[in-house]
Amino acid sequence: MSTTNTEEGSLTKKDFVTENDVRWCPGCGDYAILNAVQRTLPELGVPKEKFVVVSGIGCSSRFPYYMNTYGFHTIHGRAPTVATGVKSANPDLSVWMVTGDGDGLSIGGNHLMHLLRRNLDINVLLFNNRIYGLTKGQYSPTSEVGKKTKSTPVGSLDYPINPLLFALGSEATFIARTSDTDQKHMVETFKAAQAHKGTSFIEIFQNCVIFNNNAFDTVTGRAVRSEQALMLEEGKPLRFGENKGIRLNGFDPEIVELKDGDDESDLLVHHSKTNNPAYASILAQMAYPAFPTPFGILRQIEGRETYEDALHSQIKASQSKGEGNLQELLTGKNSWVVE
Amino acid sequence: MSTTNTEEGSLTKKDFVTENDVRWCPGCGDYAILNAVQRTLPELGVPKEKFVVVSGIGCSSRFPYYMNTYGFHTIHGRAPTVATGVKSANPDLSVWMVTGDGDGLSIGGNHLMHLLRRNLDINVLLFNNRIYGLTKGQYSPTSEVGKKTKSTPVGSLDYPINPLLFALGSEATFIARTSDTDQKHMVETFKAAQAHKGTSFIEIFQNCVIFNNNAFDTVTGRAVRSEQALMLEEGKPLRFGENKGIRLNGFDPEIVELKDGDDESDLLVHHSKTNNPAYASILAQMAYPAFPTPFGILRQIEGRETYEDALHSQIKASQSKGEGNLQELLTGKNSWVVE
Amino acid sequence: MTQATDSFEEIESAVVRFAGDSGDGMQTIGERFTDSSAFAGNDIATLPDFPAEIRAPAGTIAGVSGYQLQFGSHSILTPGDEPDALVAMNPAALKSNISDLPEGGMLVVNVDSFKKMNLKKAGYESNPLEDEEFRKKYQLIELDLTTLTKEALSESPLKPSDKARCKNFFALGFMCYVYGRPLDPTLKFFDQKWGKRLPEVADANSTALKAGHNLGDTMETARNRYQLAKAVVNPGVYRKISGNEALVYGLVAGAQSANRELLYSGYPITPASPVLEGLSALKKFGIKTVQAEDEIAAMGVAIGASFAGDLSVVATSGPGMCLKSEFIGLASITELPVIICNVQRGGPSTGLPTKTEQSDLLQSLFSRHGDCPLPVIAAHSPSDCFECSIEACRIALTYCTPVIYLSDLYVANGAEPWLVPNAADLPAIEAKFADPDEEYISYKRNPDTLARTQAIPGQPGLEHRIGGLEKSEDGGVNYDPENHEQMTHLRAEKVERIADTIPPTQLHGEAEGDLLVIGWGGTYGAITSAAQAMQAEGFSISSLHLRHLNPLPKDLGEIIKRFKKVIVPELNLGQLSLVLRAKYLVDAIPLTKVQGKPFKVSELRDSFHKELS
Amino acid sequence: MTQATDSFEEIESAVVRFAGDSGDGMQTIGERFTDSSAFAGNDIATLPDFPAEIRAPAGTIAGVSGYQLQFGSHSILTPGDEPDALVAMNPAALKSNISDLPEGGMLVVNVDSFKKMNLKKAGYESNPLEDEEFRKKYQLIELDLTTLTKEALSESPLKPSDKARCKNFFALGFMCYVYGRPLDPTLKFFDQKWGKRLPEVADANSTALKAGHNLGDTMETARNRYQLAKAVVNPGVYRKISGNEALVYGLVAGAQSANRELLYSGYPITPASPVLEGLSALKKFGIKTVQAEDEIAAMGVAIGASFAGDLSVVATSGPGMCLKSEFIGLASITELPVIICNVQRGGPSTGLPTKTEQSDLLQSLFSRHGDCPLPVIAAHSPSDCFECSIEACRIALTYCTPVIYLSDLYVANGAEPWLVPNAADLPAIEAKFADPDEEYISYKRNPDTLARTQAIPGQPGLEHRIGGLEKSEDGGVNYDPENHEQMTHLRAEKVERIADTIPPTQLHGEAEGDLLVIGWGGTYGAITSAAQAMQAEGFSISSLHLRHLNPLPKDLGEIIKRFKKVIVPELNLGQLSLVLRAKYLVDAIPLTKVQGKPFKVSELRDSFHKELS
Ligand SMILES: Cc1ncc(C[n+]2csc(CCOP(=O)(O)OP(=O)(O)O)c2C)c(N)n1
Ligand SMILES: Cc1ncc(C[n+]2csc(CCOP(=O)(O)OP(=O)(O)O)c2C)c(N)n1
Ligand code: SF4
Ligand code: SF4
Ligand SMILES: [Mg+2]
Ligand SMILES: [Mg+2]
Repeated sequence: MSTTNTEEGSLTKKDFVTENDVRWCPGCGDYAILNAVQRTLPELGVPKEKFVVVSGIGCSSRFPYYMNTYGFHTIHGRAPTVATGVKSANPDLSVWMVTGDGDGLSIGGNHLMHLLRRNLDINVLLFNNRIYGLTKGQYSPTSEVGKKTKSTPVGSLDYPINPLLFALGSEATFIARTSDTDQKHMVETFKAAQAHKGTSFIEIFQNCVIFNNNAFDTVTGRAVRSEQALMLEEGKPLRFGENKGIRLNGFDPEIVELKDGDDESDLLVHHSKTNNPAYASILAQMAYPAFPTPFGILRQIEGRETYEDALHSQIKASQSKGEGNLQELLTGKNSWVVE
Repeated sequence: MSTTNTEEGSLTKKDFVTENDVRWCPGCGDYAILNAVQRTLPELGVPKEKFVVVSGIGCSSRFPYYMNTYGFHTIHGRAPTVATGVKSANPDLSVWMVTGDGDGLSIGGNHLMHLLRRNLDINVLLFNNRIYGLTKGQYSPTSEVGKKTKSTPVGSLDYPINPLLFALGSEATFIARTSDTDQKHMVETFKAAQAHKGTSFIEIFQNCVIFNNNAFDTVTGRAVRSEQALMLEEGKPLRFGENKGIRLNGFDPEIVELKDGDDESDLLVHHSKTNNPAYASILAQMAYPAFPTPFGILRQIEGRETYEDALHSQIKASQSKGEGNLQELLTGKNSWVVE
Repeated sequence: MTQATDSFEEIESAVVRFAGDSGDGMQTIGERFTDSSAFAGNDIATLPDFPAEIRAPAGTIAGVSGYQLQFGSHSILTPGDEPDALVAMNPAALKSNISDLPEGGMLVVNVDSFKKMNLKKAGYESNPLEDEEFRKKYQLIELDLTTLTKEALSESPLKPSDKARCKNFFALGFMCYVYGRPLDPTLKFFDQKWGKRLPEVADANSTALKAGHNLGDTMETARNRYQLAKAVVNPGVYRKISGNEALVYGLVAGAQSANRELLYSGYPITPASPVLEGLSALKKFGIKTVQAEDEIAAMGVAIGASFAGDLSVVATSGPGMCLKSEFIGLASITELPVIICNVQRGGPSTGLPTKTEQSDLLQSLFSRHGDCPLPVIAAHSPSDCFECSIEACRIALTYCTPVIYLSDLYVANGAEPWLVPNAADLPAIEAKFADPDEEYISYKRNPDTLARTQAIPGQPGLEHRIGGLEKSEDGGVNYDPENHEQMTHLRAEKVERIADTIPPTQLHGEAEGDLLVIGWGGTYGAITSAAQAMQAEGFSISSLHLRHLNPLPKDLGEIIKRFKKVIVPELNLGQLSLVLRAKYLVDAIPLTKVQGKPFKVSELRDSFHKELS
Repeated sequence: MTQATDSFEEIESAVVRFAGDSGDGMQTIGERFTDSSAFAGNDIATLPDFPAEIRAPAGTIAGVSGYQLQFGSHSILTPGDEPDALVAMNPAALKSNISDLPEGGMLVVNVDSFKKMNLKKAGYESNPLEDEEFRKKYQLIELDLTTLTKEALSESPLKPSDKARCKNFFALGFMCYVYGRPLDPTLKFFDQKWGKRLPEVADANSTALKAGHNLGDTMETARNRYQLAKAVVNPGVYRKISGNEALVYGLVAGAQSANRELLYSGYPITPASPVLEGLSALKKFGIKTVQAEDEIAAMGVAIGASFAGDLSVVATSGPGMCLKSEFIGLASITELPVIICNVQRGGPSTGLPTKTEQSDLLQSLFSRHGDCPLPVIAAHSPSDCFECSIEACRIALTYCTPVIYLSDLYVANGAEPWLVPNAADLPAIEAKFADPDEEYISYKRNPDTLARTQAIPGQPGLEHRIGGLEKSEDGGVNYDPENHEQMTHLRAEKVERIADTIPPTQLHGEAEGDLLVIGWGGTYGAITSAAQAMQAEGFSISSLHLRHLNPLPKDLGEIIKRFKKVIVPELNLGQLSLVLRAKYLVDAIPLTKVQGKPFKVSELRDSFHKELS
C-alpha cells in the first residue's frame, strides 16, 4: 500500500484507472476526456497520491469515481468551494476540478467566479455539452436560444452564457478551450493548465450522444474542422483554413482571404499573455458561423499571487514573530487573581 | 386611496417619500442615491403604482422601505430572483432592484449574472461601497487586495471583482457607472437605464462613512474629480482634465496630453452601442491611479429580446391557435368509458 | 399468488414484471400492457424502475430497467409484492430480478440473448437456463425472441438491427395472449406514434406484436391462459394517470378554480423534473414556466411572482428543498402563497436519486430557522396527486401562505386508472386581492382564517413594502418584544386554523380496536391492502391515512385513543411516529423500511400480525 | 431589590443599566464598570443590547444602545431581571428603558440633553423630568453631565466637542462612587488604549472619570452608597470572557488537543461575525481563515479542508444555517468531521437580527432531507462556550462526523468572569488518520464508536473516492436496498453511541420531586436562579440543563420519571419540549417566550409557582 511514485516518468495511464465500471453512455464524449486526463497526469511529475479530483453533480461529475486518485464527488454546483477548502488546507496537492455547463454555470456560477478571482492553483475542466445530461435533457445555460428540449418544448428563451467571456469577466488568469474530439490538444492544454500557477479554466466541448448529439460537429467535425475552427498558437498570426486569417477592423475582427504571396502582417497575432482583456474578449466572442471558433489558450496572466500562497504567507509572516501560546491567549491581558 | 397618477408630470419627488424614518448613518452616501431615485421616478411618465423596488439585505437594501412604491426587502443576495418573478408575472411593472457589493457580488453573483444574461427589463442599482456595511465592516468582493478590516486584520487576500467586467462577462446589454456624489449624473444615468429595454446594470460608487470612509475620494473628490474621473459622452472623444485624452496603443489605452492646437482625432471616441465587448472591456478595466476612472454608460446594446417578452410571446403564439381547455386536458387522448 | 394450471383460468389479479436492458424498451411495453389492462376494464397499479445511469453499458446489471404492474378485477392498490410472471430480456435482467419471482412463477426469457458475452456481463459463471434445478423451479418459457421477431419481419423493409428492436413488442404480444389482453390499444398507439411519420416502423411493430400473440396461441406446449373479470368500478370516463401528471393537472385546475394566473419555476431534478416539463408544454393555458438557475432562484422567482399576484409553484426533491429553506422562511414571514412540491427520493445527500423514500417529512416541518410552522400535505397515490395539488392551491390562497406538498418517486412515477373529473364541477377557490377603494393594512387578518390580504403591484393607492424583518400589523418594521411574540403566535395559529377545514378522518375498519395503523403518502396502497386482508381474517385492526401532516386533523387524537396500539409504517427511520408521539403522547410504534423500495403488503401483514400476537 | 437608605449599605448584588445614544459610548462604560466589578472580586453577568441600525439618527429611540450588568457577592447567573439603577444619557434612552426600572429605583439622567429637540426626537410631548409624579416615583439624580464634564476639562487641550464626548466616563465615575467600584482598572484601560498615541485623550478621560467620582463624594444630597463583599469563588486566575471569545478559544484549544490544523471558513452575519473576526486575528496560531462568498461556500470550504485533514469549523446564524443544510447532508453521508456553529438570533427569516432566541433547535435536528441525524450540543453561558466548543471538537473527531454547536446572541455577546484553565491540563483528543501501511477501507468502522477512519490526500496508497451517493463499506457507490438500510442505521447508531460518553446529568436539587425544570442553552442562568430561589423557599423543584440535545443523555429518561411534572422553558414556541415528549412520552409542559429577550428570573418563578399550586 505504501508505494510512493515520486519519480518522474514512473507513472503510467494505468495507474490512474480505477476498477469501477465506467458508466457513461456508450459514445459519450466524457470517455475521451477521461482518457486524456489519465494520459496527462503521469507526465506531470507529480506523485499520484498528491492528486485530488473534485466534482459537483452531473454526468461529467462522475469523473472522480473513474480516477484512481483521491477524489470527491460533492453536490451540485459546489465543487469550487470544496476544491478551495482542499487547496487552502494543503497547497501541496494538485487539485483538479470537474464540472458541467449546468453544474458550473447554472447553479454553481458564483462559486466558479469566486474561485477564478481568488486564483487558487486549481485546474478547472468544464465539460460543456450545452445540455443537462444526468437529468435527461433539459436545456442548459450554454444552450443556444430557441433550443427545443424537454423543458422547453417550444424553444428556450435565455441568452446563453459564453463560458470564456464569463471567465474573462471574473478576471481568470488562465482561460482555454479544447474539445473531446482532439486527444492531443486536450493533453497539451491540460499540461499548460498544470504549468500555470493560478486557477486554470478550460472549457471542453463535449458531445452528449443521447440528448444533444453532434452539437459541436460544425466546428469539430473532421471535414469542417480546419475551416471552422481556429487553432490558437502563441506568437503566431490567427490563421485557419487553407489561406484565411483574422484581422481587426476597429475593435471588430474580420476574416481575410490571403492570396498567394500576401503576407500575414495584417493579421492579428496571438498573444495570450496580455493583461488587458480586450484581445481575449474578441477571441472569446468569435464563434461559428460568423467566425471560426477558437481553440487553445486565450489568456494566461502570470504574477498574480494565488490565494493559498497568500494565506499561508500571512500565517508564516505572523508566526515568524513567534508562534501563538495557548496559555497566553486564554489568560489574556486583563486577568486577575483570586487567592 | 384610488388616485391614479398616470399623467406625465403629475408626480413629484414627494410622492415617493415614505413616512418611515430613514435609518442610514448620518452622512451615508445612500441618502444621495435615494434622493436621486426619488427625483428620477416622477419624470419617467410611469404611474406610481407601477413601480416595484426589490432589494436583498444590507444597508443599501433597506432602500424599498424608504420608497413610497411597491417594495420587497427580500433575503441576502437573492433580489435578482424575486425581481425576475415580479417582472415575469407582470411585465407591465417598472422594476428597480437595489443591491450592495456584498449582496450582489458575493452571495448573489450568480443570480445577478443570470438576470443580466436573461435581459429582463429591470434596472439594477449596485451600491458599491467596497465594504460590508450592515455587518459592521468586513471586506467585500470589491475591496482592494490587502484591505485591513475586521475580518482581515492583516489584510485581505482575494483579488477584487470588477463589477463592470463582471457585467460584461455576463453580456449585459446596458452597463454604466455613476457616483453618489453627482446628483445630476445619477439622475441622467437612471433615466437612460429606464429608457433601455433590457437589464440595465449601474454600479454606483457609494461612500460608507463608518466603515470605509472616503473610499472614492481619489476619483470623486471635488478637487481631483476633473483630473481623475473620465466622464463618458456618446460620440465624443475620451477627454479629461484640462487637456488630456485617451488613445489606444495596440489594445492598451494610454494617456495623451493635448498641446494647444493638437486635434483630438487620435483619441478614442466613445461608442457605447458596439456589440463587440472589447472596447467596453478596455474602459471597464481603466481605473485610477493608472488611468482616470470612467463614469457614464459604457455599453448599451439594443435589439436583444427581453426574457419576459419572449415568455409572453410564446404563450400568446401558442394561445393564438386556441386556448387550453381544462376538460380536454384532464380527459387526455387515451381515456375509456366504464358504463 | 395464482398457481399454474391449464388454460383460461379465472383469476382475480396478477402481477407482471418486464425487465430488460435500458435500450430494450421495457418502460414502453410496460405502459402498453397497462393501457391494455385498463381498456380491458381492470384496475391497475404500476411501478417503473429505472437505472440510475442514463445509459449504462448494454447488458450490465447497472443497465437493467424494469416495469411492474398489478391488474385485477377488484380494487388494486399496489403494483404487487412479487411478480406472478417475469419477462427477462437478457441475463442481466434475469439476474437482478429472479430473486423476486416466487417458485412456480412464470418466467419468460429471451434465450437469444443468453450468449457467453451477455452472461459474463451479467456476472453469471454459467448459463442458469442450463441448470436443471433452476429449470424446475419456475414455469420456464424459453423464446428465441430476437430470431422470432426477425422471422416475423422478413417482409419488412427495415434494417435487420431495427427489426431486432421490435422484439419487445413480440414479447408484449405473447404476454397479451397469456393474460387475454386486447391488442387494439397498442395498435392504436403505433398508429398515433408512427402511423404518419414512419409507417414502416408502425407496421413492423404491429407485425411483431401480432406474431407474439399468435405464438402464444399456437405454441406446442399448451400454456395456461388467464382471464380476469372487469373491475367493478363507478361508471364514467377513465384514463390512466401518473402522479406527476396528476400534479400538473391539479395545478392547472387549481389556478383556474381560483382564477389566478399560474407561474411555475423550477430547476431540473429527479424525480421532479416532469412537473417542469409537463407544465412547459401547456403554454396554451397561459402558464408561465421559468427554468431557473438553481432551486434558490426558482423559489425566489415564485415568491416574486406571488407578490405580483400569480399563483406560483415550485417542485423539487430533497437537495433542492434544502436550498429553498431560507426563502421558504421569507415566504412564511411575508405570508405569500407559494406551493412548494417535494417529490421525495432516497437520502441523505445525493443518496439514492432514483429510488423512493419518505424521509423528508421532518425537514418539511422543521427545516427553517426560527419558529416557522407551515402547512404540509402529502399525496398517497398517483391520482391523489390531483386532489392534493388542488388542496395545496386552496390552502395557499385561502390562508395566504406557502404550503408544502409531498409526494415521492413511487407515487410520482406510478400510474393508475383515474375517473376523470368534470372540470366544471371543481369547487371554486375564493381568494381576493385587496380592494383599491379601501384602506390597505398589510397584515390585517381575516378573523376566521387569520389570513392577510394581498395587494398587488399595479393597483393605485395600495403601495406598500414587505420583507423578511418582523413587521407590525401596519406593515412597518417592528422589533418590539410583544409584537414579535404576537406575530409569531399569529403565524402559528393561522396554520393551526387550517385544521378547521379538514374533513373528518376516514377510518378503514372499525372505529375502535386493538391496532390502529397510521400512514401517510405513498404507502397507502400497501397499508390499506394489508389491513383489509387482516380485517378479512378477523383481526381487530383499522387503518387511516393522513393527507394533512400539518396541521393534523382535529379528530386524530380522539381516534388514536380508541385503539390499544398504534403502529406507523414509514419509508424512513420513523418521522411521522415522532410527530404523533410528541403531539398525542401515544406510544406510536415506528415500522420502518429504508431500502429505496415501497413496502410489500406481505411485510406489513407480518409486522401487524406480530403486534397483534 | 435593594431599598434606598443612607450611605454604605451592604448589599449582595445589584443590577445597573447604562443607556444612551449609540454614539455615547455606553458599551464602553458598561464594560469598564464590569471590569471594575470583576477586579473588586464580585461575580458578574452582562447583557449588551445594540440597536439594529449601524448608526441610527442621533437622539432617536432607534439609536439607543444599552448595557446591563449584575454583580454580586454570591454566584451571579444572569444580568438581572430589572435594573436597580438606570443611567439615561438622553430622553430617548429614558423613554425606551424607563418601563424596566421599578418604582424607587435609582435614575441618573443627563439633564443637559433634555432639550426640546431631543425630547421631540424621543417622542416626548413634554419633559418627563418636569412631571411631579414621575419625579416621586424614582430616586432621581439629575446631573448636567455635559456641562460638568466640560468644566472638569477646562484645562484640557481638547476641542469642546471632544471634551463633551468624555461625559460617559464622568457618568461612570459617578456610578463607581455609588457602588464603591475601584477606578484603577479604568485608568489602566485609558493608559493602554490612548496613553501613548493620544495622551491628551487619556488625560481628559481620567479627569472626567475622577471628577464624576468626586462629584458623588461631595454631592450635597447625601446619596446612598453601596458596598458588596467579594464573591466566594475558587482561587485562581480569572478573566472576563464573552461567549464568542470563549468559542474562539475553545476551537484553538480543541485543535491543539487533537493535534490538527484549524481551518475556519465563514461569511459575516450577526451575531456570529466575531468568530470569524476573532480567529482571523490568531494567525500566529497557524489558523487559516477564509471569508467565503456565502454560507454555502463556507461549508464547502470546510468540507474540503476536512477531507484534506484539517479540523474545520464554520459559524453562522439562522439564515446561514438554512443555506448550509444541503452541504451538512453531504458531510453526514461522507462522515467528515466539521464543526458547525449556529449563534442563534430571532427568526424566522431575517426576523430580529439583533435579538436573541433559541428557535433553531428543531432546524438543527431536522433541516436535512433524508434520515440524517447529527450530534447537537448547546452552550449555556459565555464561559461554557469554551467547554462546549472543545466538546464539539471531541465529538467531531472521535466520531468522524459533522456536529452542530448552538449558542445564541445572548450567550455570545454576554460576558462573565472565567477561571482560566491550565492549557496543559486540557484532555487530549485522540483522532488518528489511516495508516498508509494498512489496507484502507473507507467505511470500515471502529467497533466502539462506529466511526470510520479518514485517509488524507497526500498519503501514498490510500487513494479513494468519497461522495454524496450511498456507499457500501468499501467506498463503492451502492444502491442495494439492504446496503442503504444498513448504512442509514449505522449512521444513526453512530450518533446514538455518543451518549455512551456523556457524563451523568447533573441535577440541581433533589433527585425526585414535584417539578422538574429542563432547559438548554442560554436560559441556564435564569432557570437555575429561579429554581434555586424556590428550593430555598421550600418547594419541591429541581432543574437540569442539557448540553447534549442529540443524542440526549442516557439517564434522562430515568430522571424524568422521578418527577410528577416536567416543565421546559424555552425562548421559542416549544422545541425541546417537542423532542422530550416524542422520546419519553412525558407530558413536558412548554414554557415559551418569543420576544427576542431572555427570560427574567421572576417570570420563571411565577410560572413555576403556578405549576406547583
Ligand atoms: C441541488 C440539486 N439540484 C438539482 C440536481 C439535479 N441535477 C443533477 S445533475 C444536473 C445538471 C447536469 O447538467 P450538467 O452540469 O451540464 O452536467 P452533465 O450531466 O451534462 O454532464 C442537475 C440539474 C441535483 N443533483 N442537486
Ligand atoms: C444568508 C445571510 N448571510 C449573511 C447575512 C448577513 N449580512 C447582512 S448584509 C451583509 C452584507 C452587506 O454588505 P453589502 O451587500 O455590501 O451591503 P452594504 O451594507 O454595504 O450596503 C451580510 C453579510 C444575511 N443577512 N443573510
Ligand atoms: S447523457 Fe449525455 S453526457 Fe450523460 S453520459 Fe450520456 S452521453 Fe454522456
Ligand atoms: S454602515 Fe456605511 S453603508 Fe451602512 S448606513 Fe452606515 S455609512 Fe451607510
Ligand atoms: Mg451538461
Ligand atoms: Mg457594501
